[in-house]
Amino acid sequence: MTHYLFIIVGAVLVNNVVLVKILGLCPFMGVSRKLETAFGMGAATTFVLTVATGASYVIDHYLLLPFGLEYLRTLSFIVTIAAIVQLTEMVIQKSSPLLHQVLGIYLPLITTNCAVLGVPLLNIANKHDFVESLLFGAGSALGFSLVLVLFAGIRERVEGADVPIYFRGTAIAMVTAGLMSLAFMGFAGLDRYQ
Amino acid sequence: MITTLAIMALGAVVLGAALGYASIRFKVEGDPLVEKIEAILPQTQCGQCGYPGCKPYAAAISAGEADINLCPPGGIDGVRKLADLLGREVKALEAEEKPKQVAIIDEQTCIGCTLCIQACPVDAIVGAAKQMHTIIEPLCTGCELCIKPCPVECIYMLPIAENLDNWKWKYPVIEIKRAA
Amino acid sequence: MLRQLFNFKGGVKPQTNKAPSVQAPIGQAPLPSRLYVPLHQSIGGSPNPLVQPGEQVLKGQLIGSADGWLSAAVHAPTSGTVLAIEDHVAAHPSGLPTLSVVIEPDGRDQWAARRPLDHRTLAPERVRELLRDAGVVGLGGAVFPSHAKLTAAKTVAVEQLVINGAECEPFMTCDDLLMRERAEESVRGIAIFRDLLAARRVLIGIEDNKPEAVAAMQAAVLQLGEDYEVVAVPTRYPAGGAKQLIRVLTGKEVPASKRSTELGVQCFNVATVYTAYRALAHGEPVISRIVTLTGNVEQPRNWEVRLGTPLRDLVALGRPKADTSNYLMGGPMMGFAIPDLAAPVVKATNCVIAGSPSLFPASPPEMPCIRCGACAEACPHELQPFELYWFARARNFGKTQEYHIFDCIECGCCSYVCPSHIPLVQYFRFAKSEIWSREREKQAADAAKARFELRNARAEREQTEKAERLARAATARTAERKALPVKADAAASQPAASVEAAVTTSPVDAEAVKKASIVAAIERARAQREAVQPRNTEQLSAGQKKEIAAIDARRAALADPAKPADATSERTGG
Amino acid sequence: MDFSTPPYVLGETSVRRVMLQVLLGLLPGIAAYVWLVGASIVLQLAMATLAALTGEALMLWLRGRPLRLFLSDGSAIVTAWLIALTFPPLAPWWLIVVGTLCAIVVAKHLYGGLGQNPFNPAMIAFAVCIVSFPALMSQWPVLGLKLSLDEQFKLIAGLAPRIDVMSGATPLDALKTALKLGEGSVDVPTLLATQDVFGNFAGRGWEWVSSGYLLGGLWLWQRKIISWHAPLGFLGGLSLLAAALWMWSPQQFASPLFHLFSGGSLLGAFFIVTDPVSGCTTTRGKLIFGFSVGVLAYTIRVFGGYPDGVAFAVLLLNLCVPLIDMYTQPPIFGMKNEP
Repeated sequence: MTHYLFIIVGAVLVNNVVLVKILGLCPFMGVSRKLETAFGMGAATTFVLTVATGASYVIDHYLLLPFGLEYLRTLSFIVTIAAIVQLTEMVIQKSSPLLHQVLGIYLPLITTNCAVLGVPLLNIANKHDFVESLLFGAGSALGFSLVLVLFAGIRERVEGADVPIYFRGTAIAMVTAGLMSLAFMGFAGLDRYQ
Repeated sequence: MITTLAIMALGAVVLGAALGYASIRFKVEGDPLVEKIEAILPQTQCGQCGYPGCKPYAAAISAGEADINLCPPGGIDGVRKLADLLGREVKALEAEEKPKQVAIIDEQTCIGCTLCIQACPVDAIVGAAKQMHTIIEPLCTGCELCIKPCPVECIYMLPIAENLDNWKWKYPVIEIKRAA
Repeated sequence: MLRQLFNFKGGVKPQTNKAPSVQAPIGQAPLPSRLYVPLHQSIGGSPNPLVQPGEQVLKGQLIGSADGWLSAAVHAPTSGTVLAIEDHVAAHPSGLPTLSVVIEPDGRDQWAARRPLDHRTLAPERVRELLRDAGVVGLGGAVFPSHAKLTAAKTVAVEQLVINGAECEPFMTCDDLLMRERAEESVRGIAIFRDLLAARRVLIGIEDNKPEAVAAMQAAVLQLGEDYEVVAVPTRYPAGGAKQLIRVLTGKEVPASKRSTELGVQCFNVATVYTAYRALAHGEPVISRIVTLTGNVEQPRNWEVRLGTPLRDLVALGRPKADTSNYLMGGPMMGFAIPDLAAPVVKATNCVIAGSPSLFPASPPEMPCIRCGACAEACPHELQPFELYWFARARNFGKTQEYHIFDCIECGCCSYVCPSHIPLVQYFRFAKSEIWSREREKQAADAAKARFELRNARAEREQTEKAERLARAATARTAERKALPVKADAAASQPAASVEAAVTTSPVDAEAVKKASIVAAIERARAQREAVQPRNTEQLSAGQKKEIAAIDARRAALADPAKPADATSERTGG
Repeated sequence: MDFSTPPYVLGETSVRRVMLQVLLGLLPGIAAYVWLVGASIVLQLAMATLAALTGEALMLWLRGRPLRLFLSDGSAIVTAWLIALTFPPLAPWWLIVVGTLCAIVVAKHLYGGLGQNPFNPAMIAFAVCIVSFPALMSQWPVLGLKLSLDEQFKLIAGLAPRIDVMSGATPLDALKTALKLGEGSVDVPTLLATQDVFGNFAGRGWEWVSSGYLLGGLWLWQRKIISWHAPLGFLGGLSLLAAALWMWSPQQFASPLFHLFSGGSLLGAFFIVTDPVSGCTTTRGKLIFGFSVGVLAYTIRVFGGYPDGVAFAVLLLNLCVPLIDMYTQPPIFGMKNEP
């Protein structure tokens, strides 16, 4: 049981997909201007990522490995993820047009969100079984959403700050992301304690 | 080779079917966003954005055909609100921002041709043929559409003066600068 | 008479500085040589002028009638002649003009007919009307028409009527002196409001730094045999804010989104009560008020001043000291610097303070907010002023509303305690007026949109109607053609042709006439425009005039060599 | 015409006064520190102050802000002192300069200077340096090391070799290392009793420095410069977690008292989690903020990879401040019964 806990804690905090693995920076920078959209993006990514890790595990184990088609891994994962993203997009467009408009180009971008492809591949590299894969996927997605929301909160506040003119906008956001990453280094070593 | 093809084909069929079903199941009709955008636009109906009125412009923004910084009467505040709604970057206004103004008809010169009445998009001009026309100031949106049609050039724009009703508290003077 | 008092959070204790102006009794300010009575002296609609320039008016005569329900009438403060109805600088931080009635007093100070009434014999509706027509408004400074506050909520009975004599602003003593000297009339006035609201209990709240006023009011209540409670409340700014006083006396908290009557409580300033009594029992409308003149003057004192008296005349009564640099209207916490002493005393003028650099030192430079939270602790409405400031500064007005900016009463406690000396209230006022103005613009835009859509619909309808008409005409014609036998053709052709000719000739004529008239009109217009003097030629120096003359001469010479120089005279001479 | 705005009377308070009192509050702790390690800490304080003021002046000049007004507000000095007090007292001079400049230039002025930084600058300095120079940041002078002023100066200036006379560790680090090396064969009570670096109830000597901070902090609270919420939350979070684990297994975990008086606990409680700029501002927010910092600090210092967790815990909670503040807005006047 603690083993699963450590997988989740590790994925959410210690090896945070954005701040430590430096994956999925595109939506991290792009959809963090407002808290509301950050919540939406976090939810969407969490859903896609969890489903994608499960689906890719199934594909990998029951389709690719039995037939010795490991070389098709990346390709088939991308196709699966793209389909899942399309589905999510349609659902969001139906249920919340505003969120759809706000997420804008970032929603299709989940397709090319390196986190979404990276996590299934990491799963395989770490030889996770199905449950572990799902937990790792969900944990990574939660970690992504967590830092996205925290980052959006900070950015909303910094927007009102008297930031030097050359650092306004993306520049100060990058600095903030760097300092966040620094703060997250404090978790180092927490996933290895027995 | 054959298995590879078969597996990929199987994947394609399954995913395609799922997407096809979803596109029917989650079909979206209409665009509720247009109304939200239109609510931000100042409704001058001036056409300075290049679209015939505020609604067409809102539709164009929603469809991604027009940028959000084409509305001079809305000013930079309008751009900011649109950017906020749509999650886009705030951009500088395409055209110059003017102070709010109203049109005034020089009643000595007016010949009562009704051309300006036809041009006014918001029914802010009253008058009849060969009668002097006048502008109902509170209704005028300052769109300037009546200026061109006037054959005797008797319409001019006047910035709205500050009075006790529209007076606003000013942004506090930044005292840091004074201390420098 | 001990009752349990409640507490409001926050507040500050600035130096009260009330002692200098309570030494002398209320004085009668002399008649000035001119009175400038603004028509708009209360919240709500601007009254309509009822007098003409040159007209004789009597003291107390109605000169501006209430415009709608939420408005209050304005009266002539003395007898004399109306000189003009014109724009005059307003007693307002902006120094912008407002429509005012200028009266030259004749010195006789002759009253118009007064009709004393007993409110108990009148229908409540009639009493409210009388109060409105007597110009009774809240004299604490908000100038809200009192009659509009005198209706109980439909579902909630008025439990308590709070009479506000707290007067928490530093320097200000006009209510203190009023209660000391005119306690009886004030207490009598309370009955009017109590009866109109059917209030069960009356609480008179007075800050405990005014023991004389408390004693006077208690004596008056005893003498009149009323069951009102006079309560001394702890001195802490802003205990005299209506909502704070209600909280202290009744424990009820009135949010910005509710009326106090919805919570079964209503609050009036003691001076308002006094004027209401004068208006009904003596038939004297509100034409004067008590104003504290204090600060950097030789003779601080309270004066009963006629509305419309220029502030300059009032200030002269106190003999300002030499180093007086500015004047405040209202107290130092919520008042404003008077931009022009020509502005008149109005119903909102409760206090005029002469300021000097030593009395009101220039505020230290504004530093950035360090979010220390001192303002939140001082805020009597328990807001988070530093958050409001953060968003108001960044012009993020939506967020300021989320943080309840409209619950801010602008009492100034936050600015008072701010270690960074940020003019917080100023930021909040800025944000509020921006939000209001946007609200106005939004309404205007919505109305414009409605008109635009109506117009489009109309145009469309006209087009379809025209098309229908044409279609109908066409079908009618074809039907006619079919109906008419061929033999009639020949007979009919002759007159038809003549008619056609007439039709074809007359439009041409009409067109020509129209064109000619338009051309003529355009010519006329041009001539008119040229006759109008260009605006920027009014205040030219002699040198500039000469230069223009020379240029025009050259131009004229080019246009008509036969006539040099002369042609210019018409243009520049006029 | 006077453009000044109401209110026309102001209370007697200023940012400078607040900062000055915070500096005064640090003095008891500093005094104990000097008694413990000698004058080197004074040198570090001076260097940090100089670096901070220089960095501040440079940034103010670059940004076209009034120099005198902001240099005299004292905020840079507070940051500098906090940095000097968290760094090893014999660290080379450039380390503290780099840390201080990071704090002033990056953490403070890139965000607009005083009042606008979302992260605590002093903690940024500590985190940057411990991540970049872990060895230098964990070399604490061996206890009882009485180097002469001259030798201390040489060490700081880098003129003398950094020999093992100073390869000591903080009491927290010592306990952690000993437990790790012992692999279950040692237990906390014997360690505390036998090893020289541990004193009466925490680290020898360090417990008195911490007591100094406690004293100064209580004074600040009494002066109403800080409120009790964040410190109490912090100390509560730290000691509750420590007490729970200690009661569960006294062999493996040190007592809450030990944790309270070790590392940066008390300095953090009264001078760092109380920073109004980067901390929470609502009452409930302050409690949550302090409590979470306490829990995280304990977790990182006991289970994590760094000797002390206060800095990282503060930075991590700085991240959450906007959200905590947003969701802990107190009800306003008249709206207390509304949902």
